[in-house]
Amino acid sequence: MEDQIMDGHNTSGPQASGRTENDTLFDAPPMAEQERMVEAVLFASAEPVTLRDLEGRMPPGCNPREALEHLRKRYEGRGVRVVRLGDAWAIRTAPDLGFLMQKETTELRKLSRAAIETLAIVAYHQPVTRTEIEEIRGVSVSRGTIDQLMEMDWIRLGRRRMTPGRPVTFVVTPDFLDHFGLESARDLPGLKELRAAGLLESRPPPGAFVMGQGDDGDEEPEEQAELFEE
Amino acid sequence: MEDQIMDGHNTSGPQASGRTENDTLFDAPPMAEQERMVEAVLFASAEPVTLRDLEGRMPPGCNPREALEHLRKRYEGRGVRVVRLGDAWAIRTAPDLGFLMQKETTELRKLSRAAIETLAIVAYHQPVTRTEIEEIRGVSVSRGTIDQLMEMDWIRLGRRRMTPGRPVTFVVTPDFLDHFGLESARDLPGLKELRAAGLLESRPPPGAFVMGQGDDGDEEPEEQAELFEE
Amino acid sequence: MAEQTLFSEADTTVEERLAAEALIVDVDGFEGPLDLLLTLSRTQKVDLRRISVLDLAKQYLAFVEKAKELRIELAADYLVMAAWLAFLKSRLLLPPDPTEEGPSGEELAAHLAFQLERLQAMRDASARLMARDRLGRDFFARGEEESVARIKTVTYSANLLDLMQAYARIRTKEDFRPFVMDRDSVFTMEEALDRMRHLLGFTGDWTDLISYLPDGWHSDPVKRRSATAATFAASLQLVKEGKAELRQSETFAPIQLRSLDEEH
Repeated sequence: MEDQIMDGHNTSGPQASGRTENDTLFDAPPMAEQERMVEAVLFASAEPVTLRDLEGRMPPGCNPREALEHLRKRYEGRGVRVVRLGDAWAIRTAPDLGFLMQKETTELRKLSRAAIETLAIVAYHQPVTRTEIEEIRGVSVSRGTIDQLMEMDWIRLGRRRMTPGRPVTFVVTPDFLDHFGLESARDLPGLKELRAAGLLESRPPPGAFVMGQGDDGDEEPEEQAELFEE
Repeated sequence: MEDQIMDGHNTSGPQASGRTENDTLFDAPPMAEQERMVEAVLFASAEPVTLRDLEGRMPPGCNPREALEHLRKRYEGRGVRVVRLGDAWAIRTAPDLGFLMQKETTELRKLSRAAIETLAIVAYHQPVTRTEIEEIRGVSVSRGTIDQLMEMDWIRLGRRRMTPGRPVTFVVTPDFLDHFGLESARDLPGLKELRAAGLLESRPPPGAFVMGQGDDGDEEPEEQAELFEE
Repeated sequence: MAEQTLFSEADTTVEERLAAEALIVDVDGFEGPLDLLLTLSRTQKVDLRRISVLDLAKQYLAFVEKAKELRIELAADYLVMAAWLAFLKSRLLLPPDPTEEGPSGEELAAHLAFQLERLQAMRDASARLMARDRLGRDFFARGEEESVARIKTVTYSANLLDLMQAYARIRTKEDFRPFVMDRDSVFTMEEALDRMRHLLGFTGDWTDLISYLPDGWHSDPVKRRSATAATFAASLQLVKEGKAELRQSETFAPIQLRSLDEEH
């Protein structure tokens, strides 16, 4: 008891014990308040909480067992329940609503370097052909990388280029914009801005291209604009 | 339940289409049930859940917005609260119970004065360009400051300003709202007073004597208004 | 008057003088001239909307003067602001010149006052913002996220920074490529020296330097230039070593070389 109450400053013995007695004389918070406390702790804790742990956290004189009982009753029939797991307690979703929880089990994986680079090129240069991506990256782009990005619905096929062979082009999708918090791909900062933000350490090669217009100056801006409107 | 989950994956044609038609024929669950669903989903997730996400997860015909309103009322004065953050909703513990949560407290990253001021300027003046931030602070924004705020996911790129140079703008994120317990950027403390006092205007300096002038002095007030209104 | 409370050493208390010095020495602690002006404006003890910009300009100029006296290096921004304020001061004091173009002193002063008020407002706003109840400190998110159904969806994480950095990496790859000289058309001085040491013994009398150029390095101008330079430098080295001597009859005349080595 004493440790919880005391603020850590060790005062002399008799005084301290005197205070302990005083503290126990304070009224414990009302049960409704205790219930609130238990509710907040169970919610925020990463693990089921034991009664002892609750006692340790709550002000002196509290009765977490009783508060838990009230809370458990309150949640009966609700979307979540207060459940006992061994000697610990937790809030869990009602089993009949488990079907709603599917999204919680996604596994996060880091996108490969090839994929993120390819994605960046599509975002900055769209519409862009596979050959152009390879030219910019300086290495060939594996079929799998493009497939993966398309499967993730971050890039999709754009219009065919009106050049010999009529190659397909790639553009980014609304999902992509959504994921990266962009209003449009045109909002991506250019090299100059990246440098200003400290994301780029080196200086541009002479005559470096300026973002937006890209090195494929033959792209009509209308085409790009059009792509984003739909 | 499984069926809903499977929606994305194309199962055999006729079956799938048959189900879709059936689904729309089902009555939506009663509101009390919808409230339970929303409750379960919000409880299960640490991140705010968007209205759209809720709609996607709940059976067809549901009205999560209304269910959320019921739920919010239900939790008024309790140990946890239903809070709105822009388009998203979350359950958070009541601030007055923070003292119980020492265990959960995360070390808040110490921000420099420059970073804090820059953050406030983005929040109150959004969408705002880098030049405007510099004009308000009277000093240039250091390389790392914007970068750091973006990394923390408190600010993000907004729309490009439709002025010469098409500078990028910055706006605050839902994470920012979540962190500071704001429903929307309109709920920033003192926003109305500041606007009434004209202190959120980007007034061009008179004449040629421009201190730290921006290339994009001409602000479109509509744009800002739009952002705060919706 | 205001600047007196800051700087005059005659009738001020020790505390005031210390404060004034602290202000000056701590000039690095200010985030630029606007921040300094805001601090100075507090000595006026009035609402920022009713501030006397003229007094403020005087204070600032006095500050800059004092800093110069104390030999404190002021950043260029501070001096630019000082020049501007001096101009503003003269505009505010002198009767308006009807022939002069541009905004009036009052307009400029009003804008400066606006800038100060706006900066102060943002400072107050950021303080209020940071004082709010904050996630992870005052209120908390769900501690234990639930995963019920076992449907494994793989989500790939990548944020905007990753994307922009990847792009920056590709676009600047060239910058990081190690610098490689075009070795094909470069004849080094070492090579020239080597060659000449061998040849020197065989040439008894004055010989045109150009004849020492290696075969195949005469026609291509790039190669010829490099070989000539290297051979010339090598010949200087040989002269320095006392193994050869050089002569040139007049400007732009052919340079000639002969061995000094007695044994050859």
